[in-house]
Amino acid sequence: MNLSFIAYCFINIIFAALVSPFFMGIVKKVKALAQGRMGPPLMQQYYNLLKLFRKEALYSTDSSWVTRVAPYVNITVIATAALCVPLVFIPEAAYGISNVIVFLYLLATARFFMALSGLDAGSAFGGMGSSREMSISSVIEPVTIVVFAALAFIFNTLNLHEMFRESAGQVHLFDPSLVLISIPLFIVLIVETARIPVDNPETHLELTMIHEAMMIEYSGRDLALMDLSHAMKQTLLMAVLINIIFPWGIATEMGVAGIISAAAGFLLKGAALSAFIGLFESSLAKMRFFLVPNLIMIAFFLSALAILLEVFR
Amino acid sequence: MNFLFYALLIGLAIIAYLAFSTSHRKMQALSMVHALSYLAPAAYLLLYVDLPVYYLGNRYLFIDHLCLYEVLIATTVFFFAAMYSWGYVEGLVRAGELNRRDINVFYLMFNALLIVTVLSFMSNNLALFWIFAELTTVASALLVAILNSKKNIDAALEYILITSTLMLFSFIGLMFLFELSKQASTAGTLNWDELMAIAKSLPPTPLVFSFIFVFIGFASKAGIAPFHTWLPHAHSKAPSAVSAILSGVVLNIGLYGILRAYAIVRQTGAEQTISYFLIAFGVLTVFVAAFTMLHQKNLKKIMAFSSVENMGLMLAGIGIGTHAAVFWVLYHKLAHSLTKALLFFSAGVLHRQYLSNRADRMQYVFRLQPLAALGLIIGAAAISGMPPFPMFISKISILIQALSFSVPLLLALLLLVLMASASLVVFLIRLFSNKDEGRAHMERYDTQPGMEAPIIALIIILFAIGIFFPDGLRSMLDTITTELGFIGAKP
Amino acid sequence: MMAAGLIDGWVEALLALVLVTGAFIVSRRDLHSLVFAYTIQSLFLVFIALLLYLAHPSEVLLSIALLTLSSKVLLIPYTIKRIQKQIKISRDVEFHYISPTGSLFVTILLFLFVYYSFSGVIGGLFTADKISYTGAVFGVSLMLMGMLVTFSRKKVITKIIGYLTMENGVLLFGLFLTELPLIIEVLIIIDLIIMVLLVTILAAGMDSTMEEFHNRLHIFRRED
Amino acid sequence: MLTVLFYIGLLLLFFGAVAPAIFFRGGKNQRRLSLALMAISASLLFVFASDVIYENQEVSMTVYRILPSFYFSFFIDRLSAFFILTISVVSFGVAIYSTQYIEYHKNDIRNNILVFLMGLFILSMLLVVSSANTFSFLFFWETMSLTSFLLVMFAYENEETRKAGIFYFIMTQLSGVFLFTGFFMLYLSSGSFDISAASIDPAIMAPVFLCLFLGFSIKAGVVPFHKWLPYAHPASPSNISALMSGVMIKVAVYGLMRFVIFVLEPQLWWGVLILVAGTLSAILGIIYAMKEHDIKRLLAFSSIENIGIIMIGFGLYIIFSLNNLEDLAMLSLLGALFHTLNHAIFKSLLFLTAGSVVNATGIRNIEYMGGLIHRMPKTALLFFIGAASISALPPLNGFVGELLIFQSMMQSHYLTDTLMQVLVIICLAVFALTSALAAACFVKAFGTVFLALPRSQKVEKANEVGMHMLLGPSVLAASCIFLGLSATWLFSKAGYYPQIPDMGVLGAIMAAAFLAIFGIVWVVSSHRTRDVETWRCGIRRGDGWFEYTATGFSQPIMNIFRSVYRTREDYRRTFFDRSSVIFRDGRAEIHLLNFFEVYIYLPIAGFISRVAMVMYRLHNGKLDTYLYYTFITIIILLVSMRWLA
Repeated sequence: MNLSFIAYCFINIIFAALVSPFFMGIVKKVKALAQGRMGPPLMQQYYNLLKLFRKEALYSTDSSWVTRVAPYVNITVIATAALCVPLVFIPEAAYGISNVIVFLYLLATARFFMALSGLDAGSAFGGMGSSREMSISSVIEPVTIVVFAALAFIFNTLNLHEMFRESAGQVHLFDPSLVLISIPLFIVLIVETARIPVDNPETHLELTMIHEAMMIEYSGRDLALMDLSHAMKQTLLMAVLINIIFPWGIATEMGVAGIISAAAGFLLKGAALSAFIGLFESSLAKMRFFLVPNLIMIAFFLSALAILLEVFR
Repeated sequence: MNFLFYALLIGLAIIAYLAFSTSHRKMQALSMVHALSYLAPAAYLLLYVDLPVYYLGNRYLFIDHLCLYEVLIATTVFFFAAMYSWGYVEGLVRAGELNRRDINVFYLMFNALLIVTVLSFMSNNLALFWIFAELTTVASALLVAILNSKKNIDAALEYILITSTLMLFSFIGLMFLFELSKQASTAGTLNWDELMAIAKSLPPTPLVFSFIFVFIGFASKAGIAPFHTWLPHAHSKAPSAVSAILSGVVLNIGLYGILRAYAIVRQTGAEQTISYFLIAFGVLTVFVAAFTMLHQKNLKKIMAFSSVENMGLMLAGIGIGTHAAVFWVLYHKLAHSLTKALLFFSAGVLHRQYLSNRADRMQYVFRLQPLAALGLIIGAAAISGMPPFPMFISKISILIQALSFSVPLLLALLLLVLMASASLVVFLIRLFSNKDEGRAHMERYDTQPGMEAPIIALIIILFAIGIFFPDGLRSMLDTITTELGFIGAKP
Repeated sequence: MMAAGLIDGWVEALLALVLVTGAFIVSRRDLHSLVFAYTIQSLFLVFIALLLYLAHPSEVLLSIALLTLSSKVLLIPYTIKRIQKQIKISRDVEFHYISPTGSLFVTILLFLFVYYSFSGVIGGLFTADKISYTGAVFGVSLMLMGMLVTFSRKKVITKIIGYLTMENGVLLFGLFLTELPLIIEVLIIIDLIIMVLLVTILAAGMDSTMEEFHNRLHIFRRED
Repeated sequence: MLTVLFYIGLLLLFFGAVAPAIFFRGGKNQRRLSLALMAISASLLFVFASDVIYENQEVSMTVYRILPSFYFSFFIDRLSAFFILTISVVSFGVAIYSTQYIEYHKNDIRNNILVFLMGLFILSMLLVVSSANTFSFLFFWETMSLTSFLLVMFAYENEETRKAGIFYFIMTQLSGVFLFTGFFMLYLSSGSFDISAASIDPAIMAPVFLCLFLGFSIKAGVVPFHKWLPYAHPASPSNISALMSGVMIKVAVYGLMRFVIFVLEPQLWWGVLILVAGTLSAILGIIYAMKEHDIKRLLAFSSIENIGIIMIGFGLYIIFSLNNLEDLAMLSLLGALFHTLNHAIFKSLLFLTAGSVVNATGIRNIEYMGGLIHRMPKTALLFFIGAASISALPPLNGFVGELLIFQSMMQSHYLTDTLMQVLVIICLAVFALTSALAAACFVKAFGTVFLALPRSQKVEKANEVGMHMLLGPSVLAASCIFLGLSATWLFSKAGYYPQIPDMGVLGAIMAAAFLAIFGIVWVVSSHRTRDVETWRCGIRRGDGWFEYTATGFSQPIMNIFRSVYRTREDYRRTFFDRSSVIFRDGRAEIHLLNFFEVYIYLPIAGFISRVAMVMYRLHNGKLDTYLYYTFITIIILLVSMRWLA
């Protein structure tokens, strides 16, 4: 392992961990503003996490090691997944870890553990959450894969780093395929991060909820880890979208200046996208659960279209 | 040199003695000796004497390789059946199914059947063969009828009337053949060897006519559909020792006749027609048997139909008529006889236990009669052509020859054979998984060593010949096939 | 030595009579008359054999005539009558698959079938000897008529008469077609007699009690 | 030297198998000895196989000639050795597991028979993959079918075993029919039984391929020939299910690979056929698994899915190699093979642990399970590893196999034919769906079996199984982890350098991240914990039925895919009056239909049964009828005589 790779590991993971709550905060703030409220301060997410870390953890007597291990595994795999998606600079070599499939399956691993932890305590809510999460993730999976396959077709590589590098090197504002892809990619982002219209992240005891239901038994540091990993996941998916559609500014080699400017750039782009997500959420109503596949079909259709475009080009 | 011939005299002496004997054990032992008295000289002849050997003035009797092979198979089955009778027949008597007074009729007919069977194989003359074949019907029908049940008489009557009615057509055919042979050699002949010699000069068209008539009768002896109808009834009603003989020996007589007759036709221009004809009947037979087996409820009947199926397969093999096909048909015959003997012996044990052949009457078979259950399972596996049993290799080879004939034939045979073995398996599964709490404490029927020994011996033999194929056997089968004039690549 | 033409005429007449008896057997219900018809039929066969002997003297024909006379005209009808008395059946009323009038019609059809198939296949062999050809056709037709009886009647004893008719058909066929070696002929006839006797015994078993049947089986056995 | 190892392995296995048949009254210790012999032989064969693979050797031998043309000869190249390796790993685990598992039955003789048949079963599988000619292939193939059939019938008393046995027998025999046909065509074309590409008539290539494809697909359980798997697996003892699902269906895969790659000359449509069949199996298999509540049937359906994945890889191999894309072809074949090994290992692991659960609780329906993680913690952990592996979670082995196949599919833009590209993309989407559903399915399986509260008395009383029953699966679980982490290294040792992530590095990073995060959290956060009750909306200590059951869990997916699950609705209504106006009583039922069974298998079976009934009735036992048949036949023969002659 070379030094630059190790540095990349640290920088990327820590940066992702640091900015994620911020983006969450922006989404919340924008939604609150859209609803005519003040909303929480932008830094509220950080305070929440700190508070949770200090609190005691409660465990159900019916639960097992799955509940106890899941938060750590979750954050671990999301952190590992963060290596696939460079936020600020793209390292030279990455031992092939930046493979899109590794990225997707790391996210799947997090989901797997989360779903199990939902079932572990024997609460009806948790089970419901797990069940719905796994169902939704199953149907979104083909879309995700096809979206990334389209990317692979366009960039002629399976390596996210190389995709980003190539995308950063080009000046293409309106590559039709990319525009087409950005829509399903955005839908994937919405679905994967459990947002309206698929899920409602605000509620805790509605029958409609998915993601929050799974975490209903968590508290204290475990909840903090879960929340953090969720936020990081959102950041990573956003980063994919950003780096493909608006790649300008990302550093393609290691250097302090480049990194700092890239970080600032990413922060800005991320904030903008978060704001957009917040507006998007505010403008839609929660869908009925069994209508979600329709939404996903739209995404699939668009991504398939993108592929066909590439194939017949 | 003339050992086998003298053995026939011994046989006659034994029969004469049996007519006046009273000791059951002695009769049974003598029957075994009788079978051995053919088996041993046959083996000797095989090893040390140049064949064929002719007997009697007009060469009416002879021994060639095919005859010897058939005699060996037949006497082996007879030997085991005689051994099996020790205990089995006594059991029949105890259960009141057989009158004690009829025991020596049983053994008399048993030995008479043995001697006429051997004589039928030894007949060099087609007419003589026909006569002895008829006599085997008489003797075996009596063996079927001997039990104290009207159904047995019914079965025996069915057996006699169907076969002998159809055998009359054979007789027409062979008279016609005799007349035809006069055109080739002035005196006219029905001797196998002479017919083979003049076969090429026989006119094909009338020969077809003659062959079809001859075929009808022999087919009924061999259980070829639609002339097989006597067979399931007779097999299922007969005492199991006799069923084994019916299936393992008597059917072979018919097939032997067809094979000999076809060997003659094969030399002439009628060969193509008859080949198609035999294959058609073979496939029809397998079809009828395979489909009838599915809904059978009677253990011995399903085995009888399995015999029909195998006869059909062999007939198709003969019809294909390449060297390899006939070679493997002959081997299949050996394997089939032994396997069927095993199956019927096992079924006999179960019949003693449950006093019925119906599958739904048999419960807890594994607990009550483990050896018979084992025999049934191994027998069924063997008859379905599973390795390492001998029928695996013969089935494969016959089917390869079927493919060399045509693809549809292969597929038809394969699917029908599959159907048959599936039916058998379905049946056995039902049989073994029967449960009836009311009969949970049924008393075990105590099998005699005489009934167990043949089952064990046959299991061992089946395993052995499935894996070991002695050179002697191969060269013998090769010789037979060549003698019969079937040409082609040797296996 | 009679003239060959005259003999042929007689033989043809007898053949026709044989077929008439065959038709009679096919359609009658009364057992006594069935046996009678059979006896007459066998007698006609004896006459035919003797006539043929006159035309072509050979010991085989003569011995066939003698054997037929002793077995089929005398022994077998006698046995059947005895059995018949024993089992007290005098009529076989039921017909299967075919009615008495229908069977007469089928008889004609059978004759045509046989004629048709023989003329195509083996007609060429008999160009010189027309009477043999007719005899062969009549023989096979008679056989098939006998077979008609075996499956259309219910009682075993009637079936036996059908079988015997078939045998007569074979005999007829043999008389006209070929001459087998004497020993074979003799053996075959003995064989057939054994067969018929056995069937008759078994048939009686079907209709009498088991006890009687087993007693009858012991004709092979010394008395004790 | 190498050959000797092979021979010794086989001999040990043979003795281990045959001893219980000869000394059939022997007790527990004798069986243990037999199983130990099997385990030793498995390890010897493992060494042998890995040597062949890594040294890239070829071993060939002729062992015994029944007849000059019928002989047993063996040829072991890397492909064979790979399957020998697979078999030996699985049978090692199973042998250890069995020492304890089979003793649940107290009947000595029966257990001896089980050991005997199991040994023969393993032996025949080994010899099938080593066979150098079609005769020995068929010989051992049929032995394999026979022994496995008898093993399926082991619990012959049960009603469902009956059905399973019949189904299994017919399907294996049907597979045999096609194999026989294919092999015979090869034989007639080349004149010998040898498995080689020499002198095969190009005209018979396609029919031979079709025959072999059908034959092997039936045995492998490819949709629509898959129906025997969900019957046979639950019916047989779990160690046997592990062998059947883990290895036996792979032997069919071996057969297909051997003949398509080494003997025939593939054409593009073969690849397409295999790819499409594989995709269909994968998706339908997992969709059916989702609705299944019988743990072993669920695993059986999942096997269908995985066979589908292997077929996808193999189909891609053919397509790519015919397009001269050597790298991609290698990648997909490697994926197919590696997935074969992986599936063998984790599926047998799952079957073994499922067997432990079934034995400990006495039930197979997961609706009634739950909470076993507290009662059988070790088994739970082992099952968890299996489930994680089969759900393709990195860095376990299941992930690597799917990764390889995904990669090759996502690079299908190298194909020149656009239609082919579109096909591959469609398959890719379906494959992705499959893979996600598999994860959902195993979340359901693990969650409802092990997590939360028990839902029946029997489960509450369950106890952890004995040491051997943990040891056997542990070996397999360890292999899952090892194969996952060392995959890249193993490939490079064998001489393959696919462009995949370095799994070792990935594993190391994950481990490091885990430790680091754990450490940070340990330092930063509070350590206080408190045990509380699960919140159930105020109801205290509800019973297990409060939680999400298997039915509940799969309901959303069932709803989404309701067009795939055919349902039949039955309404039965009674009325007070004749004109059906005044309603009295009613009953509505919704049945899930087994699509293939209802629309394909049953109609065929029904037709055959009807024909058979007609044939049966024709044999009515009446002499007159029989004579009538013969009469008619003779008349027909007479009339057709002119035509015949």
